[in-house]
Parts: sequence; C-alpha cells; structure tokens
Amino acid sequence: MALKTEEMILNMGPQHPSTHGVLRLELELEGEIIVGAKPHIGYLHRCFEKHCEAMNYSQVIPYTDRMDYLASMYNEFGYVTAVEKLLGIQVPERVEYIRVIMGEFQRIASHLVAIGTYGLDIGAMTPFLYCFRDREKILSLFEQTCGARLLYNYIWVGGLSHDLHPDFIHQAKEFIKYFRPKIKELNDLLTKNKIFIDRTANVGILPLDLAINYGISGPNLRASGFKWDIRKDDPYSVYHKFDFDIPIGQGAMGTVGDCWDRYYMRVLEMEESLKIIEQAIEQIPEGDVTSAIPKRIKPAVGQVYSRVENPRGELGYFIISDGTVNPFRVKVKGPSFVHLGIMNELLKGYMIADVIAILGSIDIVLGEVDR
Amino acid sequence: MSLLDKQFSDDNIVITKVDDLLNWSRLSSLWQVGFGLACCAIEMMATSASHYDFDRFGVIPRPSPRQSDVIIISGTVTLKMATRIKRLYEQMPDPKYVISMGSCSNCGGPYWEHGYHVLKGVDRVIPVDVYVPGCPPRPEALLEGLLKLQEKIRNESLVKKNS
Amino acid sequence: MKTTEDIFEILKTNFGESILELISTQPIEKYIRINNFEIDKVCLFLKDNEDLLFDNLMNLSGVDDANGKKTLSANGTQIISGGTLSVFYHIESTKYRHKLVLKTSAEREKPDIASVSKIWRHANWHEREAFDLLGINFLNHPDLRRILMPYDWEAGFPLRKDYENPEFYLGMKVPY
Amino acid sequence: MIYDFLFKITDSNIIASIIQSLLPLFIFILPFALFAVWLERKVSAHMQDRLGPMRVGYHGALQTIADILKLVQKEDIIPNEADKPLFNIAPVLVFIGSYAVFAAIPFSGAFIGSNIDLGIIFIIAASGFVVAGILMAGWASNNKYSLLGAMRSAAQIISYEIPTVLVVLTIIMITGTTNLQTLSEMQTGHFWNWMILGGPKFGIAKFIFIPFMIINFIIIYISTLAEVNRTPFDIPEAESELVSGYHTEYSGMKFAMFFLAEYANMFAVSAIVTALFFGGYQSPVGYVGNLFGIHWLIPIEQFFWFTAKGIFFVFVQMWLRWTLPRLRVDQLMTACWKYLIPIAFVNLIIIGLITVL
Repeated sequence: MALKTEEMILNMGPQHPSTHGVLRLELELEGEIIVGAKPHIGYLHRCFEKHCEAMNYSQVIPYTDRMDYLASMYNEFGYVTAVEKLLGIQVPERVEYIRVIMGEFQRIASHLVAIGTYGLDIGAMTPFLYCFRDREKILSLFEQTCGARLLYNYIWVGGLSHDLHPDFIHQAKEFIKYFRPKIKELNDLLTKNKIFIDRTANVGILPLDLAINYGISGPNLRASGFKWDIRKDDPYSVYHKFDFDIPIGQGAMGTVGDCWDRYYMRVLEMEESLKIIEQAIEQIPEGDVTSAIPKRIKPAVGQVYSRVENPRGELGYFIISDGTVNPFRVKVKGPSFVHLGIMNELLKGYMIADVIAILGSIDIVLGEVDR
Repeated sequence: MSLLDKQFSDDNIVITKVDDLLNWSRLSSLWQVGFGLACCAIEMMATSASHYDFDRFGVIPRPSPRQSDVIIISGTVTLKMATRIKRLYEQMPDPKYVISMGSCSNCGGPYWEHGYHVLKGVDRVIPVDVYVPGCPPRPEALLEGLLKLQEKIRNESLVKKNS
Repeated sequence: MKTTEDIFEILKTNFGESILELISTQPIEKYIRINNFEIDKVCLFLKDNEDLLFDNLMNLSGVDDANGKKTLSANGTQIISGGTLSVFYHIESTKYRHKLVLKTSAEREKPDIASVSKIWRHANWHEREAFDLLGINFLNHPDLRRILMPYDWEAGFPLRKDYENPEFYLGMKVPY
Repeated sequence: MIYDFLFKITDSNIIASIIQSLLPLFIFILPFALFAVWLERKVSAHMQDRLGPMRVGYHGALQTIADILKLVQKEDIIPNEADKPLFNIAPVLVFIGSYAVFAAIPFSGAFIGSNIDLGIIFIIAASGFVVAGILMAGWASNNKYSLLGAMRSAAQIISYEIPTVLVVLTIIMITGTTNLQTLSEMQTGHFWNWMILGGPKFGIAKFIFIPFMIINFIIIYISTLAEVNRTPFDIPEAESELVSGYHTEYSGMKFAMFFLAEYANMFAVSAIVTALFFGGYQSPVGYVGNLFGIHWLIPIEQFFWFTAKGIFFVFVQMWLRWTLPRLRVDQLMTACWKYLIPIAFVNLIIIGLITVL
C-alpha cells in the first residue's frame, strides 16, 4: 500500500523578507518541491486610475511617480509622452535630451536596486550595499537637479520643471568615469561567483513562445533571446539618434532564459545606458526647457495608447479624453503586473529556495503591480 | 493603593538607576521588523545602507516580528493590508514601538481624497509613537524620527506615575 | 505591415455581421468595434492568421463609457442607468510590426464579454482587473475573482463613474 | 591544575568539579559570545562601507550588552498552538549542547574543563544535542517555516558530521590518541610541528602528509561551517527564504539563547580545527615565559594563543558570510555526499596506508 501524503500550503508574504514588498504567494509544496503557486496581489492598490479621473492632466504626474517608485523618472516620461501625443505638441529638443539622460540614469538606478536585492535574495548581503552606495550617487544628481531623491515631478507636459544645473554635465561625466569600474567589481563579486551561478543558472527557464504569449517585455523578454526593445523597435523621444546595443540572453551559464540570463541582462543594460548618456551629454543642444509648456491642457476628444521602455519592460499608458481638463480614463499597463502573472507557470517543479531566485530575477515593483 | 505601589511611586534612587539602565538598553538596540510597504520602504532601505547606516544606532532588520522592537510603517497602508499590519503588530513582543513613516501612513497622504482602498492613517489600526512627515521622508528625517523615539524611551519608567 | 482599414476588410469578409464598424473620425487612434460575444473568435483569427499574426496583446482596458441616463438619488449621489461598459484591446504583431485597436461594448446592466484569456495568457489578469474594478463579466474566464480589491469587498466596482465608497470596511473607517 | 586548586579550597571533589566546569561559561563563553556578536556587526559594517554600531560605548562596544539586556526585558511569547514543554526546552537544549562542547576543549596546558581521554569523540557527540534542540524548536513552534528550517538543519548537520568524523579519524590514526590535551602537547615546539604541516614526527612521512593534511583541513573547515549553519550553508535560517528558520517564533530570552549558542558554536568548531590542525594552545614561535624563566606566564600565553587562533577562524567565518551567497539545499547535500565524503574517505585510506608503512 502506498503511503498517502498531503501537500503543504505555505503562505509567503505579505510580510516576508524577500517578496519585494507586499506580495503574497500561496505555494503548494510537496516536501520542498512546488506543485502550484498562486500570487495574491492588491495589498498596495492605491487607486491610481480613480485619481486620474479626478485630477487634471498635470496633476496626475506626481501620482505616476508613486506607481513604480524605483523608476519614477521613467513613469513621468511615459505619461507625458502619451499626453503630448494626445495634444499633438512638439517639445524642444533640449527637453527630449534631458529626459533621455534622466531616464537612463533612472534605469541604472533601478537596475542597481534590482541587482542588489537579487543578491540579497540569494544570500549575499554585501553586493546589495555596494549597489545602494552607487545608487546614492545617482540620486544626488537627481536631487541637485530637481530637489527630490525618489519621487521627482520633474518631467512636465511640454517641458521640464527646471533646467539642468550648470555643474550637471561635469558631474554626470564624473559619475560615468566612477561607475564603469564598479560594474566590473560587481561582476567579480556576484555575477561570476560559482555559488551564485549554481543558484541561478538553469533555474526558472522561460521559453520564448511562452514569454511572448504572456506579454513579457523588457529585460525578461530579451533574456529569453528575443531582440525587442521599444527604444529601437518603436522609437520615441530622441532615442533614434543614439547608437547602442540591445543585449539578449545567450545562455552563457546554462539555458537561454534562465535566472542568470535575466540577471545579467540588467548588468549589460547598465553599460548600454552609460553609452547613451555619454552620447546625449555630448550632443545636447541649448534652449529653453519651459517654453513649450501649455498654459492649459485640454485635449480634444480622442484616445491614445503610448508606450515606453521602462527599466522593467513595456510601460503603456492608455488615455481617453472627453474634451475636458480631466482625463476620462487612464489605464496603465505596468510591466510588473504582467510579469507577475507568469509566476504559476514558472515556479512549478522548483524548490522553495528557487522561488526566491525566480521572483527576484523577474524584478517586480509592487507599486506598479497594484497601482 | 497597596504599600508596594506607594513605595515605588516616588523617585527612589534605585528605581531611577535601574530605569536608566533598562531604558538605555532598550533605546540603543531597537531591532526593526524587516518589512516595507511602498515607496518609503526604498528610503528605509537606503537608510540602512552604507550612506546613512542605521546600524550606527543599533538598528538592524530582523525578518521575524517576534524578535523585533520597532515596526516602521513605511508607505501606504491599504485596507487589504491593514488587517495584516495589525496582526503583525500583535505578533511583536512587548515593549514595542511604532514609527509611522511618510505622509501616507500618517494620514493617507496624496491618497486622502479619492483613495477608496487606502487607510487614511495607520493610527486607525495600531498606536503610533513617532510620525515622520514627508513623501517620502528623506533618510535624515527617518533618523530624526528614530532619535525622537529614543528620547521618548529615555523618559519611560518602570513605575507608572499618576495611576 | 497592414493598416487598420486593410485589417477591417479582412475581418469583414471573414466574420461579416460580428464586425460592427470602423471608427476613424477620432484623432490619433482608429479602432474597430466588434460584437461582444464574438470577440474571442475574432481575436483567435487575428492571432493565428498567417498574414496578421497578432501575437502580442499590449493592453486590455475596461472603460465605463458613462453614456447612460444620469439621475440623482435621494442623498445626492449620481446614478447611471443604461448605457455601456467597454473593453479596448491594443494588439500588435512582433513579426510584421503592425498594431490594431479593437473595442467591444456590453450593456451596463448585463456586462457579458467573451474572454480572450486563452488566446493571450496575460489577458487573464487584465480581465480579472476589469472585473474587479468595473464589474465586466468575462464569459469562459478560468478564474474570475477579484484581484486588487479584497476578496470580501462588497461595495461594488470602484472605477464605475457612479461608485460610492462605503463608510466602513471590517470596522475601519474608509473616508478621510 | 585548577581542579587541584579548587579541591584544596573546597575539600570536596563534587563542588570542585562543578565550579571547574562552570568556569569556562563565565570567564569565556558568555564574554566571547558578546564579543563575537559585536565583532560580526563591525566586520560586516566595515566590509560594506559602513561603520556599524557607534553610539553605545567606544565604537559601539557595549552594543551586545544592550541587546541582551533588552532581550531579557522582552515579553516571552509562547504561541497558543505551540507544544509548550518542547518549545521551552528546545533553546535550553541547544544552549547546553553548545556549552557542553567547551568542557573538553583545552584552553591551555593548565586549564581544560574536563580532561577526558575521549575528548574529541565527546565533542562530536555533545554537538549532536544541538540537532535535537533544533528539531524540537522547529516542531514545537507549529510554524511551517520553522519546521522546514528544522528539517533542513537536521539533515544538514547529520550529513556534515560524517566528513568531520572521517577527518578526525585520520588524525586519530596518525597520532593514536583521542585526548585533546595529549594531541595539543604533541604539537609543541614550533609551528612546523603542527598537524597541518605533517605533525611532530620528523621523517619522510611528514612531507608526504602535508598535502593530505591541507585537504583534510579544508574538508573539516567546510563541514564545521555547515554544522554551525553559517553562510554559505545558512540554509536552516535562510533569511530570504524561511524568515529566520527554526527560531522564527522565539522571542526574548529564548531567542537570546539560540543567538548566544550560535556564536558559542562558532568558537567551538574553530577551537576543534585549531586543536586538531594548528597546534592547539601551542605558540607557533616559542614562549616568552620560557625565555625569561617565568613559568606561570606560560599557561596565560597558551590561553592567548588558543583564543587568538580560534578568533582568527571565527573571523574567517564572518568574512565568508559577508562575501558569499547561499547554497540551495540539494546543492548542499550534493557537496557533502558526492564530494566531501568520498574525498575524506580516500584521504583516510591513503593516510592509513602511509602510517602502516
């Protein structure tokens, strides 16, 4: 007679050191093996879409900041791109350049947090603190420009709240010079570490067809081996003027699309972002950054879906205007929300320790999942 | 009032010295629950990272609420989360302290008007010792909040006065 | 690379009556309106057709059109009766790089729309969100539960234009 | 020596032996655990570009004392659903297990808690107590994370005892003794007499031993690391997976017991490694006491050398902890059963053959 065993239900979160916020995962376990996973979200549902309907177009910007709080600059960027499309206005070139520079700095900062917390999940404390140390330098750049460390309200519809401060270009150059060797240090400490590779290679493999069907985008999609980057494939702002590569997953340590690939995409993307910033601060034209800000934002009846390449993937804003000063409906397609949907598929058959590795490699921000 | 209470009610030198020692130990080893909610959690992480270094004050994050003394409510508390926060607070052993970090957990912050799913202030579910304003508060502000909490603990006493 | 007009013609020949109309008067985005019970078949066709290959669902969003009769209730709150709730589908092909917008509407009182969650898997969560916030009922959805709001939320669907927030939830005061 | 002295004072061998066995607790283990916790925080901080505790005492020297004082004040929570007797016994058992080990550790030529002939075997046996305590803690907490942590811990500690014992066996084969004091005495003189460099006997065998001894040392260091649940083997209390493993539900003083036991254990295994491979309490270069003929200085010097060596290995453990990520539970078992145990076996056989020849 076979011994009858029972599956154990393990609740991970909402308070758990490594669910990156307030995600709750309901895991069905057989011993240490996972047979099913159900994510429960909404613990940080802050009613973004309702607020949009009650605010006017420019008042929405601070709320977009608070959505994906690790990439605030980019959320603003995406939102103002959408509203500008709806209004049909052209912004001065200098503004676009500054937006790109800020966006790419934000991408580096966001990836630093992703990499750092991933190290923390795997058990290495020190890389986390090194990453935060370097991130602090980017934040101080932001702070000198617009006065805030985390949530900026810097990019406005049609322009920016402030111009760059006079010393910015010099400091940005200094930072790039400082940061390049740090990526190498990070690679030595974490990326090439044997234990780290053992933990992440061949774990959480995401095949390409499944990834596209699940709407995965950004570094996670590229890690599965698909060259798809909205900055190149559906260009917005002034990205078409820059020369940069799109790294894709090679399966260097295991299989294409495993956790290590997803992690390494972020390391490579930081290099690419540095390249873009370098080119942008070389080419940046002179001009006024507030001249094109409309006095009153009142788009005609219509709708627009506009998307940008957020550090985490495709961030889309769908805005319907009914001709008044408030948007009629704003729907955000957040990459984290979409990426989290694949957890059940991705986790089956792995062990508890791998849950952490997989969840960390997907890199979600709960603020954007729940909005 | 029993005799024992009466003897303890005035500032006995032994009691004050013992008080000082115990208060000192409590205030210099405030272990926090390693728990973040929203945007402020990132600033909280930045506070414990290299640049600001919470550990200087003896604050280290503990993963389990059973071993921690202070819970930092770092971010928006939603209705769905509020019951969990209450539970988490109840799981902590006495004496326990609460720092409410950021406008959202102080009063609802920017979500006060249309936030149909936001709890307007964490003090509606658990008692709060120190409020740190800001959206999000800078790490220095959180450190200041911690110092205020230490001040509060320094003035606590074993003996309840005026009871 | 096909334009919305080309795709409209292809759909019209294949599905006839289910394809309602092509709206191209509004600025920026044209869209095709489709019958709410046939949307899943149309979507499957769009995804599998060799010339179209719409393999990526960019966004799925529910909208309260608020086009019904608006009345004021006794305590001064707005009540909308009649009209429609709609769903917008933004899809694209990663191979041919063309994009398309579809719209489907359902009665406000009985908002039934066929689910596309079997065609694009992440539509599952988007549809749950639309159900959660707007109360659109997706037919044949595998797991239609609330997703963002608590499972025991009984005060209705918050993103509807006539939503009223409750005073208390589990003993906690909700308004400021 | 100390026993004789105590016996002379108290005139009762029972009291004398009780006092003697309590001595290491008060003069060494508790202060050491306090020091080690502080050291760990300082080491980690300085590795991470931070300062670590600064506010209490000079550079936070009183930090751990404050921690312990605070933990004493904390409410002692016993979960309703917990198995109360087991829940209460578990931390005591863990503490006893790690404390009992110190009875047989030779701190210096003059002081050893209990100079038993089966010293090293006793240490290995006593540390088995810890497993029972951890399992009890995990089971009694009635928490799934605790249970998983305890299961992992039991599997891990028991598996890693095997390579430890195999390495100990090779040492026993070479030296022919299980008494740690005798073992330490054998390695007297200078550092080339240490077991890691082939032992005290001079001859061709000594040089053949050296590579095998180094391998042995690495094996025993790795497996003791696993036995005390330190990174990269801190799977039972893996913070990011299991909250804090078997002691998730413990608060206040009971948690402090686990906490202190962990640091006491760290020193215990470092002490074993020191005694077996690095000359125990012997000085590497000779004694100042001998130089000047001050004989009472020698035991103090020996104590100094022993703790210095021990703390060095504790430091290495901390260093590893703050550098390396953590292994997965199956990889941990693979490392033990597929690599460490076979290598240790081969080592045992080769060294056996060499000693016979």
